[in-house]
Amino acid sequence: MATGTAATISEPSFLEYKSGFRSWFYTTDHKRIGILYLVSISIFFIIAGSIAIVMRAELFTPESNIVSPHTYNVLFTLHGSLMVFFFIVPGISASLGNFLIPLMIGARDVAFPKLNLGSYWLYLIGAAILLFALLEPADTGWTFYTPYSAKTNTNVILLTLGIFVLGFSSILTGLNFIVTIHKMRAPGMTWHRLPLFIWALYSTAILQLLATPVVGITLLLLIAERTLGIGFFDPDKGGDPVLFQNFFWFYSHPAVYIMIIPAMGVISEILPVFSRKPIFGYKAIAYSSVAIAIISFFVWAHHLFVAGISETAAIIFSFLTFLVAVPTAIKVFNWLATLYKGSIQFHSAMLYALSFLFLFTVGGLTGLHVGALAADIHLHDTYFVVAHMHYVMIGGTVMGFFGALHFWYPKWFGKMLDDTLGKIAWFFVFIGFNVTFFPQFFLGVQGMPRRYATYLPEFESLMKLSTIGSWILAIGMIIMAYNLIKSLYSGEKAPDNPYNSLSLEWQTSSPPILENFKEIPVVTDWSYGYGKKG
Amino acid sequence: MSENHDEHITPYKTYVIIWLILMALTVITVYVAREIDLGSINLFVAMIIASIKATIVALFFMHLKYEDSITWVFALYPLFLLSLLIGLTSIDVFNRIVP
Amino acid sequence: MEQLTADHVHVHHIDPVEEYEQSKFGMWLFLGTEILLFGGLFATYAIFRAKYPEMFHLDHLKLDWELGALNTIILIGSSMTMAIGVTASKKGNNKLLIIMLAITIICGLVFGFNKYLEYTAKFAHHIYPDTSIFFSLYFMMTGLHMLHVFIGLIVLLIIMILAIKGRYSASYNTHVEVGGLYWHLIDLIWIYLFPLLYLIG
Amino acid sequence: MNWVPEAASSFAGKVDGVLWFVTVLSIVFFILITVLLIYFSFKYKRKTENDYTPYITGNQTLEIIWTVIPSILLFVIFAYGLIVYKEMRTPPGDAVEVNVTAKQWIWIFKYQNGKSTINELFVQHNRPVKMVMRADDVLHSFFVPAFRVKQDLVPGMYTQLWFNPTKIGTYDLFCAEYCGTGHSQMLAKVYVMSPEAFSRWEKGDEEETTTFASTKSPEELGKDMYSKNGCAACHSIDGSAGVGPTFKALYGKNESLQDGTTIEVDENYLRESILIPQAKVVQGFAPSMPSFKGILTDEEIDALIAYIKSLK
Repeated sequence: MATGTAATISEPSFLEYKSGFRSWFYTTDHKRIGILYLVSISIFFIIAGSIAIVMRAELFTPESNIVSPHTYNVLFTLHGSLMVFFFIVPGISASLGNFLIPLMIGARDVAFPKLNLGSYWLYLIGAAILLFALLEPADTGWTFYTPYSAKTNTNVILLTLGIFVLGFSSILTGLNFIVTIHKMRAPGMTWHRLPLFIWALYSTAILQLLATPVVGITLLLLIAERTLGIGFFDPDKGGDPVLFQNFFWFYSHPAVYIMIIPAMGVISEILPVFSRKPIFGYKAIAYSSVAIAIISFFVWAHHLFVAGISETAAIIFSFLTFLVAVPTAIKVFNWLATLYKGSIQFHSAMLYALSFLFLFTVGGLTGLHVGALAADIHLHDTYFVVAHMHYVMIGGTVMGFFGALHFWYPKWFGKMLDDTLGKIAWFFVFIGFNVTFFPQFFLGVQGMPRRYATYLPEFESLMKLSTIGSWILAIGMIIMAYNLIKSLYSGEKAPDNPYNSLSLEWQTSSPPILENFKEIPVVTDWSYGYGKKG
Repeated sequence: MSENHDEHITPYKTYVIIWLILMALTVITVYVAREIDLGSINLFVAMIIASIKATIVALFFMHLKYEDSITWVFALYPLFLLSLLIGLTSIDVFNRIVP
Repeated sequence: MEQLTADHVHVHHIDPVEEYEQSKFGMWLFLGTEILLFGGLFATYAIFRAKYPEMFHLDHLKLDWELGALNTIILIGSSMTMAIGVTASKKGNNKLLIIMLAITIICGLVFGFNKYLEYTAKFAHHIYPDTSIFFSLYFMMTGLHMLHVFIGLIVLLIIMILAIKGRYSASYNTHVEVGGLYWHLIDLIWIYLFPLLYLIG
Repeated sequence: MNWVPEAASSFAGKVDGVLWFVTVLSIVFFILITVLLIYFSFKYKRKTENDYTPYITGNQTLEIIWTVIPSILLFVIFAYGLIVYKEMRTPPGDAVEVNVTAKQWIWIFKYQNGKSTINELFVQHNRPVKMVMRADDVLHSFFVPAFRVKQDLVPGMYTQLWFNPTKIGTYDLFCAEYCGTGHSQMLAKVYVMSPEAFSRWEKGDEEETTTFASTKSPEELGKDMYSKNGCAACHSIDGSAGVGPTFKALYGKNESLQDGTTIEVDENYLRESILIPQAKVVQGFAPSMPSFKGILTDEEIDALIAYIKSLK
């Protein structure tokens, strides 16, 4: 393990050393920027989540009675865009990644601290543009498919412009992380000693860096189509609407992995600590992250099996899609094996990690249904896809995110969370989530199309069940938010290393001092050396 | 640069030679496209010449020749992705069934 | 791009060599992003050229290839002066660096001016971005490239001001190297745009 | 409750086969993982702070096993899906063609004998049909769950799908690709008819019995036309605002048009608006209504006007 770090340090922590508006919004400290991201994405998560509650309430009955169909369309567009671009893509990567990468690799900051602040400002600019866009919100769905997005009278330009700006925020964050991980590791922190969370964020950063520009130019072309009248996607001008979908998913499929890989990294950190066992198959997990990052570029058109693409393309993409399932399966089995013969502690963070394993498995396995060509034709654009996607995104990413919040909370804020309250919240979240989304698999198989403001009466009972689930989920979230905020004030003071973890971020004070470590640590072993040898 | 930093400094003369080569290639590409006109393989020839030029610029002007392997990886991987974007999209666009 | 080369105010513990290596690597990563940003347009070009070869052939004849060739020569020339500037800076020859940066900037401005002439000539002939797919591509590609030229010029201008202020020496020239990389990329993309649009359409 | 909708096409059962195959495989793996997860969680629950835990870092054999077995299974799923897909995508040579045009937010079907219908697709039992489809404005998607078919309709490009209906009955047709405000109202019915009923319909008798039954008053007929032709997607009958003006108390009302003039809504204006919707657009509404020229007969328009007049 690392040496050279003092357990107790009398210097003020990064939270205390300076206060005031400027000390936050002009900070180049990666930890403060991480907190800024955390607060920002939480705000968008709450907004987008509330929108979802309204949508589910509207769907309680088949008719349209709370909001008009147009408003409903606006709501699901906003829900999707906010959740994807403002919450889940920057989510774990920008907030936890910023906070943890330098701490975990034993550096004092990221490679380009000013650029890091610049990325956050870009995020804010994107958010500000979004606020203007809300004056006349778009109704295109978060995928902005042409020709509808080129024709609708609503404000598509501002929303896409906001996302374009956010894209650059994401690109620069990824760039920063890659350079940091390559060039700033502490002495002795070899690639095969890197925590798996870092491997995950490294893979994510590659995707952020190289997939995002393609959606950037695509949205730019959409804006040009609406303003200058260029016609790459306009059939009346000789363009090809399906080309837009190809370009869009060239980013947006890798983006799914931008969302999920960091959560996989979180799980790889939480499981060994609360099982007190080394992670099983370190190299397999690390390399499968990188493999996913590479293969995920080859599979985008599996979103287009019925969009009018050629059969040849559909067959090739279906095949490649199944390839990307292999590294994912490998990870799940390795996590499971980590539990074997461990000493498992049901901390609230661990509960989220275990429910990740459970829910992500459901999400992953139902991915096989929609990857298989014949089945996808029936399931595409139905609630089955909605359920599958939410099982991966909430059951996977958000569970990982919540787990990370509960796990690293003492490190961020120097306060312990109320673990009992955490477990109660987890219970509601877990039950509520399943009640909301599991019925949607059946709805989808029975043919209920997605993005419907009104629906046929035959779907009513399952839709009602799903809506009731959303209320349970909301209760869980409210309890959790209460716990997170309350503990800031009344939480017990956290020790430096409450879980006896071996990784570097726990070897400094909680919360860490401004420069992270008094002296840069020298790493002599990997951070999963739990258990007794021999 | 400090002592431990063994960096290659390209002499001025190299740049001038490279520039002359690039100029020559520009003339060739214009000449081939406008005067000889090879028809269907015009595109092919023009792209080969452009790629030679781009490689020279990257290797010498941008000093890629002296960079470490990880820089090479990140310089070439985007090109691979670009070919993937063009290639796989073409498989779609040019194989669609017309009923 | 200025931000890429974070200077050592907050992070006083980073030594210039490390910073140089990091910034250079960071810029290479950024160039990868740029390639894929243009990549979307190159892919669009490839697909529509294969789909509408006649349109591309007829429309490309309306472009002024001589002006395009002139711009190619100017831009490649500016790439050379930039490269010479980088070497000059590494050798500690600040005066030569400033001269080379000045020539590079002038070349960039002339390039921009030629583009302005070209665009106005097109508008005078009632050729706009929505005239045809080819011209959509022409305006989007050269427009995005022009945007990069502008950004590059601003970067080089800042570097030149800093050079005049004497910020660079044989031991510290990160900005020059990194700014140079960016400028070469602009050249690199033009090397493809020129034949694709002006010569073989 | 049925897990899957009724299987009413020749390949529906085969698609269900793929679905079941993947589902059963998934359940096997799901149970394997969940049981192990729960078993480990409780078997190895922490007893003391200093529990003994072994230092196990991995196992080459296990890694190979759980790489190779899933890979093989995944390939099998791919191949199975592909085989059925091929059948779903290859229409038999003797399939009857139906032209489908989708526009916001109606389905128009044109048959080889020159007939055309809106939001109602008539097909013959056990005779393969091939849909040759295009969209007029934005993307739509032809989705009949009972037949397990789905295909997007793309403006500027023809797409196709085929099916062989194997059960007589009425089935729902959905638009599955988001297409704007009326997306969830863009529904149609597919009628699978016996050969006798189908040929009667083809000869035109069916239409009389369904739409112009002499027992119905013009208002009632108009009401049928209103719901059949997708008017409801944009025009409400209860006074609430939609994509287009409401039909409630529309007749006799003075509407201000986009060019600033006012017009009293009479029979001629209603008729013109149905046939040439873009001619006089009411202020505050987008000129997005499709023309029903050649789709509705004069009698049908009369009935529709009578219905609108009846909505006071």
